[in-house]
Amino acid sequence: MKFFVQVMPREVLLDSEGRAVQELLQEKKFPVTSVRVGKWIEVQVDQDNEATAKKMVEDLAQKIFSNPLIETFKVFGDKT
Amino acid sequence: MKFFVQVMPREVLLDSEGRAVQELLQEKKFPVTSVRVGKWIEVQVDQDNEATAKKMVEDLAQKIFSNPLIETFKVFGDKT
Amino acid sequence: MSRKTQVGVIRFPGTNCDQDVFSWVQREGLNAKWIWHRDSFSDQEFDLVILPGGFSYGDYLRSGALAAQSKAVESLISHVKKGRHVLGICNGFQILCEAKLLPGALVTNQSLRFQDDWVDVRVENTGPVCAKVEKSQKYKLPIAHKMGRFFAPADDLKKIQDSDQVWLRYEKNPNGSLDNIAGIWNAEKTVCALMPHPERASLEWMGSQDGKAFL
Amino acid sequence: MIFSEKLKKYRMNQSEYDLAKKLVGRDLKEIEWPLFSALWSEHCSYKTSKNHLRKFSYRNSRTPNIDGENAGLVDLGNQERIVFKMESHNHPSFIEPFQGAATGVGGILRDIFTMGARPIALANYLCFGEPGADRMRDLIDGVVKGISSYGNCVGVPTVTGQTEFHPEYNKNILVNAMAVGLLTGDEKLALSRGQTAGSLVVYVGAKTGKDGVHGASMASESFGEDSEAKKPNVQIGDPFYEKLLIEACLEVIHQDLVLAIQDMGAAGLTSSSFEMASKSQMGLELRLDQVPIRDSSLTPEEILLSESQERMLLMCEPAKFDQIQKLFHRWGLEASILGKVIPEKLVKIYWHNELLTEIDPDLLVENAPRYDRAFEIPTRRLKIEKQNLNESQIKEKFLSFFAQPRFWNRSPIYRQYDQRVGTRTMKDATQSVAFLKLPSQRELAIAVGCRPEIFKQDVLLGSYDAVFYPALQMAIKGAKVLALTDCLNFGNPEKKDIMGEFALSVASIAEAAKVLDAPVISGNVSFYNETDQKGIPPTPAIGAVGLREAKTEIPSDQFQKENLKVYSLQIPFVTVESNSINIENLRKYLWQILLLGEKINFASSKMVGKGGTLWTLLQMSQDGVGITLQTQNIGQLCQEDFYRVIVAISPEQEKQFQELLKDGLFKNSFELLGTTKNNSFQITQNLKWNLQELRMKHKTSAQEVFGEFL
Ligand SMILES: Nc1ncnc2c1ncn2[C@@H]1O[C@H](COP(=O)(O)OP(=O)(O)O)[C@@H](O)[C@H]1O
Ligand SMILES: [Mg+2]
Repeated sequence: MKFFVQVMPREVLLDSEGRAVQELLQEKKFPVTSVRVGKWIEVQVDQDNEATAKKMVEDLAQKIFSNPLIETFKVFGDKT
Repeated sequence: MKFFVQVMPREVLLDSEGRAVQELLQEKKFPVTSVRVGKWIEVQVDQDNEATAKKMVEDLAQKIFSNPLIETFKVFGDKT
Repeated sequence: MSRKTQVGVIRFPGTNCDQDVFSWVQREGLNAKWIWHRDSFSDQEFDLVILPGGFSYGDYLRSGALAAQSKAVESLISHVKKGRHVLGICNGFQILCEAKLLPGALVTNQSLRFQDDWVDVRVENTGPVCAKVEKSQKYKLPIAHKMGRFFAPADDLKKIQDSDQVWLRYEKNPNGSLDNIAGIWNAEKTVCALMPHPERASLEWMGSQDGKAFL
Repeated sequence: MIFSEKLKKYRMNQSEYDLAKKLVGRDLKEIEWPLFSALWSEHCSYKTSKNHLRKFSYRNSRTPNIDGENAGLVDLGNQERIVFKMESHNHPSFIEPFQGAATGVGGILRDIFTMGARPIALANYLCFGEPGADRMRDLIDGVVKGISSYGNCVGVPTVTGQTEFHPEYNKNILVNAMAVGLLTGDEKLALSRGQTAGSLVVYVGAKTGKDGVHGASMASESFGEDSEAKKPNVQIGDPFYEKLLIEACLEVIHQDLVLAIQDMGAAGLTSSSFEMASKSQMGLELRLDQVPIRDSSLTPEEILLSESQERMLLMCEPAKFDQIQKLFHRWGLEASILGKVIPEKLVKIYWHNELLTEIDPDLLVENAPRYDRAFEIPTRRLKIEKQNLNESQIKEKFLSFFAQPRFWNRSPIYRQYDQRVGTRTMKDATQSVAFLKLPSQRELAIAVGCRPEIFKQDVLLGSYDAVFYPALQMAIKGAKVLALTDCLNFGNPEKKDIMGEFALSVASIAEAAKVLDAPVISGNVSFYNETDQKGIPPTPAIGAVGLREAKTEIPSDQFQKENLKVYSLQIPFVTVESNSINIENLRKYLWQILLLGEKINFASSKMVGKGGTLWTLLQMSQDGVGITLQTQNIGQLCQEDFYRVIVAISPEQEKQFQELLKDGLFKNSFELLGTTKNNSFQITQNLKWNLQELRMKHKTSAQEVFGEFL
């Protein structure tokens, strides 16, 4: 069973990479007003029960994949 | 107009970050069979024509957000 | 009879300042012992545990995030509960934040680059760890990191400031650290960490000996 | 596939195929094509260079002959031995700068720790094109980040290097990395031979993927129309894994668990297994289906040719395998048995019990073709014209330097490298020579050399200079050069003039090395640095290692104190007066400098380099203490002399210094330039600058590429 975890920096201040890309694009005159860069994590789980699996991925996302001080996360199932 | 770009390490190449995370989770006995780590980029575009905007984001995704030698990307619109 | 201070040095996969720190501890006349990341240790064993710098787990996901999940860090939490001391250096600082033994987080330098520099840090508040370090004094130490920019949400930062948890400040901010912070304490003043490397400034020929005061 | 297409795919020519066929005694089987292709490639076989490289055979008592091993060895005495080598990763870095440079560092490190030596330092030699050239900014930034990310993470300090910018590298950049390793006490030196029949063949490290398949033969061709098609070969490095591999390999070697070990570099498993078999004149059984793979679609051919990173092949007694495996597990790594060593000199390759081929390893290794390519020795000679500039010309020239990439500040490069991990670094990349503290408290010097702008005009002089310049840089710091490594970067050797440049460089470097008693103990050749028929200038980069035993402080490149007397000493190597080259004579001067340094404490010292004396003085003033010149001889201040040394000494030692000079080789060629002074950069009454402003101007000079990272 496959899950996806999206992790985004909480504040603009924390998104150095996003800001750097944004500045670069604006300097090059692209009509881009904002760029934010986060992570996309694909997790393949060996577990039949979808609810249990999702619970585990959410747990991992909260404890390991993201740091709540600086990031937010969302977990998606394969269908969503 | 907002777009999302998902950037993932190319399948055939090594995803060193994914490997490290996967091995740690497996050592900790999580029922996880594979982890892959990529990027998720949100781009806000100042452009009314959706097709033009999307074309531009696809271009950026190819040239700036990803390195086609080692990564693949997908562009999503706000609705998808 | 005073016994020699027992110092444990944790090695994670990817730690690369382990030997440097170990030798430094021995040179300063203390007893050094390795702690392997997969092992637990007793909360009676060490007076001080040091988490050295490096790239534990390759700095993947976020620096320190994966190491914070280790057995050794589980034991470290009990060690801290017993009031025993901990010093984190560079990646050790990052791990302590990820393990929630210290407030805040370390994010990518403003330059988005790895930086190898000499910096001067000023001591703001002292405590029982690294007790030889003197308040208001300046120390010349090298930094070498890509994720050394201290960050904490506004409330947390205020708490850190108000409860004298700021340990060291950069004289000249090299990486965009909030409030020029180079090192902090936990609220109990038993755990401290800094981004610069005192062990790399502990002999005459290294370019500075100011790091000696940190043991 | 028709035969001619096959030749093309495997990058062999008809006569090579005919030779292979003759050796094997029949047409090649499918699986043998990739084997011959890889092992007979220029990159693996040195088929063009081997006959010339014999000139580097000179050895002395410190340098035991262990030719054919992964790196050369120098015995420093006091139970300290070092191994070092330099290697190119030019082609991969041009295709993908970050991964190309990173895996270059990873590869050279494996050459070092495979011998049981702990890597203690990295250096690099980089040649870029004009920053404005197509892709160049990204190439520069990517290469530096790649080196930085890999070296820093594995925990080996990058302590020195050299960076050149020249339009002739616009389409062929050079990325050469050097690594130095240390063996202390009775730590075992590991070799790639020594296995006995019945030993197990063990694969350790990362799993095999499709990355880098055909990499070796690709690096043996020029870039041209179809380089787009070569893209999918990118290798991905993982420094974290390499760090684990270093620790695990050093442990198994030092616990005497392995008989032989070799990294999987170019042409991966093929080259390591065949070379190990050939060197020990024994055979192997190799079960390709036992190779740990990342991707189940891998074919036997791909497994043989994959250049996936961070993998090693070792041989051990069967009884020791369990211990090895346990140790690797401790570091989170796998060890898998691929087969065993057999007495018959045959490599037998199996795929799920099917014998794909059995072949004598010597046919692929020892019997690779050798080419005595035609060459024409270049005769061009540097014409040195004596400058005689007046004040305003000096000013104009000096100020023009700041804008030229050649004069850019390199600190945005080396500040991205961890220069101090390992706590051995005494002198970092702010100095022209890096120094590391050895356990015996002696000091190890490392410098790289090769100035392509000289090679363009004079290959002979350039080659001597590539050796002597770093040797002199060491001498003025009190260190004696001990041994050299090289990375010979050239264009297409099938062209007579290029081959001539190569032949002359090798011969002259070998000659200079012998004169200095500093053997060339290891090296690497990179040909085909050519795009659309246009090649690079000859660029044989040299890595030099030296030793300093003095108890005194190492002279700094920069002035540290006011009121020091600053002298210049001219070595008549190629002088304006006589356009002659005499390297025997040069050695005498080098010794004289070493002797002077034993009697007089040079507070600061630096060799005059690009931009002549004036620019060198500016570099020496970078810490804020500058100079007020007294000399009236300013006409040649911007002349790039071969060679001029600048030293600063205390006024108390001035008299003794002068006497020593008058009694020696420098009696007619020394001069007092001036006195050090805070914040001053004064040439004459009319020609002076605010040093602070000049320093700032220099500091920010590379902004165009590195932004505001100062
Ligand atoms: N690629 C590199 N890697 C590490 N250090 C470098 C590199 N390129 C240049 N350096 C360092 O920068 C310093 C200054 O270089 P350069 O401007 O060429 O002056 P110098 O004439 O002293 O060699 C050198 O001492 C060298 O150690
Ligand atoms: Mg130099």
